[in-house]
Amino acid sequence: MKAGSNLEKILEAGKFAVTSEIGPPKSANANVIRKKCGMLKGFVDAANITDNQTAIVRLSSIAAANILLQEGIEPVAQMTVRDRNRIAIQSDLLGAAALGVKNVLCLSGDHQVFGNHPQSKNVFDIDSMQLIRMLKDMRDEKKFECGDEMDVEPRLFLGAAANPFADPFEFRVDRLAKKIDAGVDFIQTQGIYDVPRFEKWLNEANDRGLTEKVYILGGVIPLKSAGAAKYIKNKVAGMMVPDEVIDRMKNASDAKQEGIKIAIETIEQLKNMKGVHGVHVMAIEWEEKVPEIVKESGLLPRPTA
Amino acid sequence: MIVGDRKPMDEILEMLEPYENILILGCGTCVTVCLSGGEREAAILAGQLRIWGKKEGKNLNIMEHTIQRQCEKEWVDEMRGHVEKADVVLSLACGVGVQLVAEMYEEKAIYPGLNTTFMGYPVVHGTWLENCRGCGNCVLAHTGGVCPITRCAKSLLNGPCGGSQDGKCEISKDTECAWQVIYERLKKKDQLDWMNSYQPPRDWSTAGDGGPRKSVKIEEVID
Amino acid sequence: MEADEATSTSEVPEEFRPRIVAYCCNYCAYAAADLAGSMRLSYPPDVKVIRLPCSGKVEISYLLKALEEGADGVMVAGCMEGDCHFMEGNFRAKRKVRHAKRLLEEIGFDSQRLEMFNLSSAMAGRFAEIILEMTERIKKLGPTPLRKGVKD
Amino acid sequence: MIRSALVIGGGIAGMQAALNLADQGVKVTMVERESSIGGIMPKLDKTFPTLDCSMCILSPFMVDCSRNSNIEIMTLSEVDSVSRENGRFKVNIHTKPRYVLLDKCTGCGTCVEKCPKKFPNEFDEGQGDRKAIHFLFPQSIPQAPAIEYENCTYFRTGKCKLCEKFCEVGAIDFEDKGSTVEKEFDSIIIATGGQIYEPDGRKEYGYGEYDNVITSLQLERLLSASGPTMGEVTKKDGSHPKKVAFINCVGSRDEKVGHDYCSRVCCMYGLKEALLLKEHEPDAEITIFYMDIRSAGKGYDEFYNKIRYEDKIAEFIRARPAEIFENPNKTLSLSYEDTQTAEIKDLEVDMVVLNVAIIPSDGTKELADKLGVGLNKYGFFEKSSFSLGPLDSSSPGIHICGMASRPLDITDSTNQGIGAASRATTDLASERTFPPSAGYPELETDEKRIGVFVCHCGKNIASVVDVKALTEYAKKLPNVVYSEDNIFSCSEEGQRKIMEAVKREGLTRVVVSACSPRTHEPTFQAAIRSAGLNPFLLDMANIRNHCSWVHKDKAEALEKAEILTRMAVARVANLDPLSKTSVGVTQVACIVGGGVAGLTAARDLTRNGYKVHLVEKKPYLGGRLPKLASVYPEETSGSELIMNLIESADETGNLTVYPASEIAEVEGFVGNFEVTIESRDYVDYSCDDCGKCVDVCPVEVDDDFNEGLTKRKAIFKQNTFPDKYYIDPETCTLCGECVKACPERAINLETQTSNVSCGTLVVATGFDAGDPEELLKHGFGSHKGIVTISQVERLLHEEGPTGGDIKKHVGKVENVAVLLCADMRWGKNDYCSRYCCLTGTKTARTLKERFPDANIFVLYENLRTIGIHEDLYKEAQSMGVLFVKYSFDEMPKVSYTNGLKLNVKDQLLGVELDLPLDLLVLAEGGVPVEGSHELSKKLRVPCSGGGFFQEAHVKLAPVDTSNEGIYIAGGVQYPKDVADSVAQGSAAAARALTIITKEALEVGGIVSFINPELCAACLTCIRLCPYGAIAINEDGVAETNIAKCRGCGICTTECPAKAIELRHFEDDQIIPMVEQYLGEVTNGG
Repeated sequence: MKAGSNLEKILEAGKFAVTSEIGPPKSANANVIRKKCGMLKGFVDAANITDNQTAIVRLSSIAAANILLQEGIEPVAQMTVRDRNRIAIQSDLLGAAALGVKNVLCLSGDHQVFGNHPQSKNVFDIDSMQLIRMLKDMRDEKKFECGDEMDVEPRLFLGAAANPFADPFEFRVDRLAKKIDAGVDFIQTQGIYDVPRFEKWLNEANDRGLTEKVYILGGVIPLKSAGAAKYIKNKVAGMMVPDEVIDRMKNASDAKQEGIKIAIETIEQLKNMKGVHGVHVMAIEWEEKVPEIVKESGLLPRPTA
Repeated sequence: MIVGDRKPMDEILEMLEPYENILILGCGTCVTVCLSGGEREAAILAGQLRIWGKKEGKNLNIMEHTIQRQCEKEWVDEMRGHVEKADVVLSLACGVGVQLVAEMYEEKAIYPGLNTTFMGYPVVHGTWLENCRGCGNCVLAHTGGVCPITRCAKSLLNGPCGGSQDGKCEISKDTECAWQVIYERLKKKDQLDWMNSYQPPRDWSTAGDGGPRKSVKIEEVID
Repeated sequence: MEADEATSTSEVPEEFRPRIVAYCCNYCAYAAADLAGSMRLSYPPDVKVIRLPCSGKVEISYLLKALEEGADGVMVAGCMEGDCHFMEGNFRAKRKVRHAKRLLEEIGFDSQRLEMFNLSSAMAGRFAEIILEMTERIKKLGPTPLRKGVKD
Repeated sequence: MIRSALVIGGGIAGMQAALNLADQGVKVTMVERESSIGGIMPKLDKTFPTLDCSMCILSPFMVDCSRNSNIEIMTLSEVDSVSRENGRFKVNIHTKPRYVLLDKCTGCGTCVEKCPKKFPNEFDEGQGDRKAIHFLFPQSIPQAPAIEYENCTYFRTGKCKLCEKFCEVGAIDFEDKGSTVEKEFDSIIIATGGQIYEPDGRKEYGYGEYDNVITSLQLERLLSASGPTMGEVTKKDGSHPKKVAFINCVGSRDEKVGHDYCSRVCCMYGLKEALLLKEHEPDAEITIFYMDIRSAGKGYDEFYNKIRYEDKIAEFIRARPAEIFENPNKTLSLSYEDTQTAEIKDLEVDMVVLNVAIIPSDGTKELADKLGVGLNKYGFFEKSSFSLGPLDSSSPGIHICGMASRPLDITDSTNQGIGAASRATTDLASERTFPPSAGYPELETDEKRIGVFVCHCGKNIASVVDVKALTEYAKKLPNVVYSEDNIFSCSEEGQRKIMEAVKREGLTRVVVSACSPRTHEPTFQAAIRSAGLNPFLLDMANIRNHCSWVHKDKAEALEKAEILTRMAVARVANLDPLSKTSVGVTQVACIVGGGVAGLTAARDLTRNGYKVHLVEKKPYLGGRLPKLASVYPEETSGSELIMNLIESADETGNLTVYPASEIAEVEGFVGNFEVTIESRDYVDYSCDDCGKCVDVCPVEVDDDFNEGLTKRKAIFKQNTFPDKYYIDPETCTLCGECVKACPERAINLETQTSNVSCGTLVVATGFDAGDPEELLKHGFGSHKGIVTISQVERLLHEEGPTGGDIKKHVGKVENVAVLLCADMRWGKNDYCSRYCCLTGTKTARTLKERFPDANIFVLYENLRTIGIHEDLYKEAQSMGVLFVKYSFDEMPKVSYTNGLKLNVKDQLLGVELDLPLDLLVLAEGGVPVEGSHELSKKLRVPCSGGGFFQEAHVKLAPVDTSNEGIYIAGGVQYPKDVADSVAQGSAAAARALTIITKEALEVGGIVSFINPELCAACLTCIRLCPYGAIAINEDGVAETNIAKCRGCGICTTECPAKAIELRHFEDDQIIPMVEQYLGEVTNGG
């Protein structure tokens, strides 16, 4: 065991994992998080806490993770390299580990031009790849990035993102291989709508034996409306929504229900794919629907590790 | 070259408000070539200021002069006569030039007329693109001659992030993804190895994060 | 002055005769002005034409200089778009005038005192119309604020 | 003996011929029967498809004609009689009285103003008025009026003479009896043009009877800003039309009136007028009645599509209205059968415009008789051969251009006019003559002694501006040491006085306050030059056109005249003496491309006595022509025609051919180009035709000469020039087997590089027939029966793969369809290739001839057998070829899996046809040849969108390019038929002759100058110069090539270091004008 987290244990046991995501509030209101915890408890193996997603200031991911621990849900703390240099990151994650956080998702982070402080200075001292390696070295070598040694290391189960829908497509499997090389333990992918493209990526990863070296959790984002689908397709860099999906949303009598249905269908497909070890359901500001999706996908009850 | 853009007029007028004898000082190298601070721009700005002065009922004496380079002491020294006639010098040089002029004419009010923007080249006439940040540790040998430090919005070193799509960067559809370009170039040259292997964190101390930089050619310096 | 001459406006004091500089392309606007003469078209005398080989020869500093010297208005007249004798000089002129207007606006000077027109050498009537249009516009704007003299 | 030519007709074709003759050292007499040259163009508002102002683009050419010392213009003149003596022509020219003496008249126009009588203006097509004494149009050349005898009060009543009374120079001569002179010429060019059909033969349209039925030319005058309504389109009652119908083909394609040819231009001018009408009257509803829309030409189909489908300017109805009735309220009712719906319908409109035909101009028959040349069946001048002699009459030494021989648009009239200028100078022994350079005196002193000369222009200026006061005012201006006034400064006396004053007063600079520098600057420049002063030390104040003629208030006018004079004085004080310098010319031409256009140019140039280097990419000459079984309408084989051309050029000894060669590099500029040629002509002329090489060659490829119907080796031979074996370098693997097998050792597989110096280049690289990608969509290549027209030509050719028996290829020929627009206009290639309707119809006709019992269909979208090719259409139709109109929305569908079949919806009958076929002929269009873009870059000549080379001006400079000295001809500019390619070949030759007939070119004068001290080498000027005239020199700074600079001044305004000045328009010559206008007047000097 690298960290001994619930998520790690479930994956190690060869069971199909389910994670979800909680967005912290744009305030100091801890109750928002507690309420969302209530919705998810018992339905997911762990929940990600986003780190100032889309560069909009929110309650700190590590602080939120601590609230999750209090509420009895295992957190996956997200950590971007946008806002902190290597000093701050190492320091924050030592703190997180000390609080009992056992999973970290290493990310580059959305560029701040999208957020509510576009005039801010970004950091990008290291990139997400280097973040993985740095945390692995801290955990396995008990070394800081600079090479200095420590006595108690942070035991963290290391995650990273993969996006089969970004370009250049040919490089996406190479990049997965690089992340594995850097020391990643699990991958959560970008939301999947274009299943054939995802399969193409996965098949190549399978062929190269990569899926045996890392756990892959397929990302699923339920759609709320045809408009949202079109927005994601046209405006969100690195995401793809096929026209068939948009048409289904457009033609549905109850668009929200259709979105849930599509998500469930996608999970059904993911369950049967070689090399997929779980799903990551990102119901953005729609956490209440996660239990339904998990249930309808036949993923209940969640195993105890 | 060093690229600059003329400062907003409000800011210029605010700087010049207290003065009557104004010297607009053009620079004949980078900012001439990037069409922001050469003889022509100095003349245009001077024309504008004269109209402004007359409109405001001020009795302004606007002088224009352009020297070869404001970043060299000898050139800056040569225009002493012009500077002496002025109460204020509005330099259209890059920040380097403005500082040297300020240093050599400490007693005068020396103000910048430009915002120095970046180092780059003209893609087409009238449009410049930033392509070097002077980080002090060049990686171009590995990246197909495309600088990821400058041209990747996140200065990534290990390939494109998940926001790269259709060759464009996530920050805007007008910005190309540097890593897409790098990938294509390296693929063509069959040199993807570097990009496919893990690149460790950089040493940013050469990039100015280690404090103001200095370059000494020891072979040129007599101690 | 004859009663039918369309130069008098009611709002502006009779004595204000604007001074307008017109930079004209030799191939179109200047030729149209010549033709307007041949056709004895009548227009106000307040515009003085400076002949240039191409409207693309207009420099921003020429435009500013005229205003600085106290012109009440400045105009540039080039060939119809796509018809430039020198391929695209009139487009360059158009950009320059547009830029010069921005330069004037940022110092709080009314950029309506500067305008670009396009016409062909056969458009004598249009030339007269343009002159009238510009004269009227400047009369409405009144004398240039630069001729008020130096305040103390 | 001095070389001389007579050009009959002063329209655009005649002017182009005259200018190009004069510019190659030929003395030209231009005879024009109207009182001004210009022809039809001055009547037009704008020209299609670029909507250039017609007068704007024409005027410089007219002025050039009047200023060229090699051109004598004889207006109001006609050829009386012609005889031949010792190979030269003796011609009597009769000039009718103008009653205005050209040597005295200053063109001031006072007489016109004073003339009391008004008559309908013929120039405005009877709309509006003009005086009995009048200028034909304001810009007329010569700039003098003429008295119309029939309408003059004096001639009718013996009283009046007001014009004489008011003319201050005594230019009116009521005793003028006209004159007849005899002149000798080496050659004659007929450029008498055509005229519009007056539609009184179509009574049912009520032209001349109904108020608001007008001709297209009348509408053109109404649209024109200088027309009778100053550009307002009005009905007879003065109101604006809200509903307008255009009727196409009035008098064209119409056997009833005896003009069954297509007039070629009316579809396009109709579209243009509809567009302009819509601009004038945005609310107008426009309907266009048409048969076919024949928008066949560069940019024409795009123009049509934009008007019809994008901007939806008008409704298009395929019909020919039977009759028009005028309603009591003067609106008009049209009845017509919509041929696409077969319904009889009515339409009520306010105005009907008849798009009338072009017919031979009056007097054509009489002139033909005098010249001893024939007329064709339509009454136009007959050419020696339609395709290969489009500019020659059957009588040697007499050439024809423009609409004298058939209806043509301005572009083609120009092509022919220029081309005639090279035809008219071939095979002559007489000498060329050029005016000597006038010289550019230097200025010996820095002293500014300015003289101001104020002109009264009779009463034109003096009646409004107080000339005496202005003269006195000028005396007080800075640096002015002398001023005087003259009644007419431009008169001989006026000029003499200026010259005397320059000498007497020691003037170093001169201002003439008079009229426009655009018309008179050269006059006064010449005057001060004769007085020893540099001609550039002159400025003019335009106190007539810009002052006395447009202002009535005398005080205001004087004030303005004073300011204009003051400004001119300020400028002239800072002017510098300029000079032009001579650059020697390499009197050799290089032609790229050995097809029919290139070979025509080669023939004309070599037969003018100049060396020609001919570079051809293929190993043999001839281009597409030698492949053709016959060339319409000659019915001669293509190879025979080509061999005639080659022999005609070759026998002069001036031709060097580089087969299998390409241009590697072109350096230099007009007059002196350096061309590097790479040749892969591996087999030399010691080849004795044994053919052993072919046996051993291991490379077998599709034979492109047989359009891929057969195979050939990489070493091969065709029945064209040169008569030897050759290797196709593109497919040869350089294996060397042939070298070993050749008993004559004639083969050497090395690439040869030649460097050639020349003064000019002609690019004639042609076009490629057929876009394979598009043809595939019709199953080309999938079935034996699906062939292209080029393949049919080979299959019908006696020397082709089937010995001329097409049945050997397809078995039987009982059912045939020819699909027009197979690869053009509906898919990737959105333009019309212009020639394929002709070749497609020709193929259908030929097949019908061979197989009279076969069912032959021609499928067309718009049938564009333009001009007299309409004959071909009618002939095919009468033989039983069936024409089926299809629509691009319902493209004919080809199937070939179970026998060849074609399904097409007949748009006129509305039925679907299922045609079983033996043969489907795809009429392929023309696409740019491979490598066009690379060649265009090497030559620095831009390509237009599609990849065809861009001409300098689509109408009036169709063979010039933006790179002076490089000319284009034939398919490289746009796909065209043989006749048009040949005409352009000659035109390019004529343009080339204007360079290489001269020993030196004068360059410089008003050009840009870059101060090397200030140049930052930023490249801005280099990037922005429209002519590529600036480059970085050896010193690392920008420098203007004065031979390429055209003096626009764009570089000067963009240089960020202000390092560039345009001579004669320098900042210190412009800014003082502003200062003098606006600043305090400085007195004294």
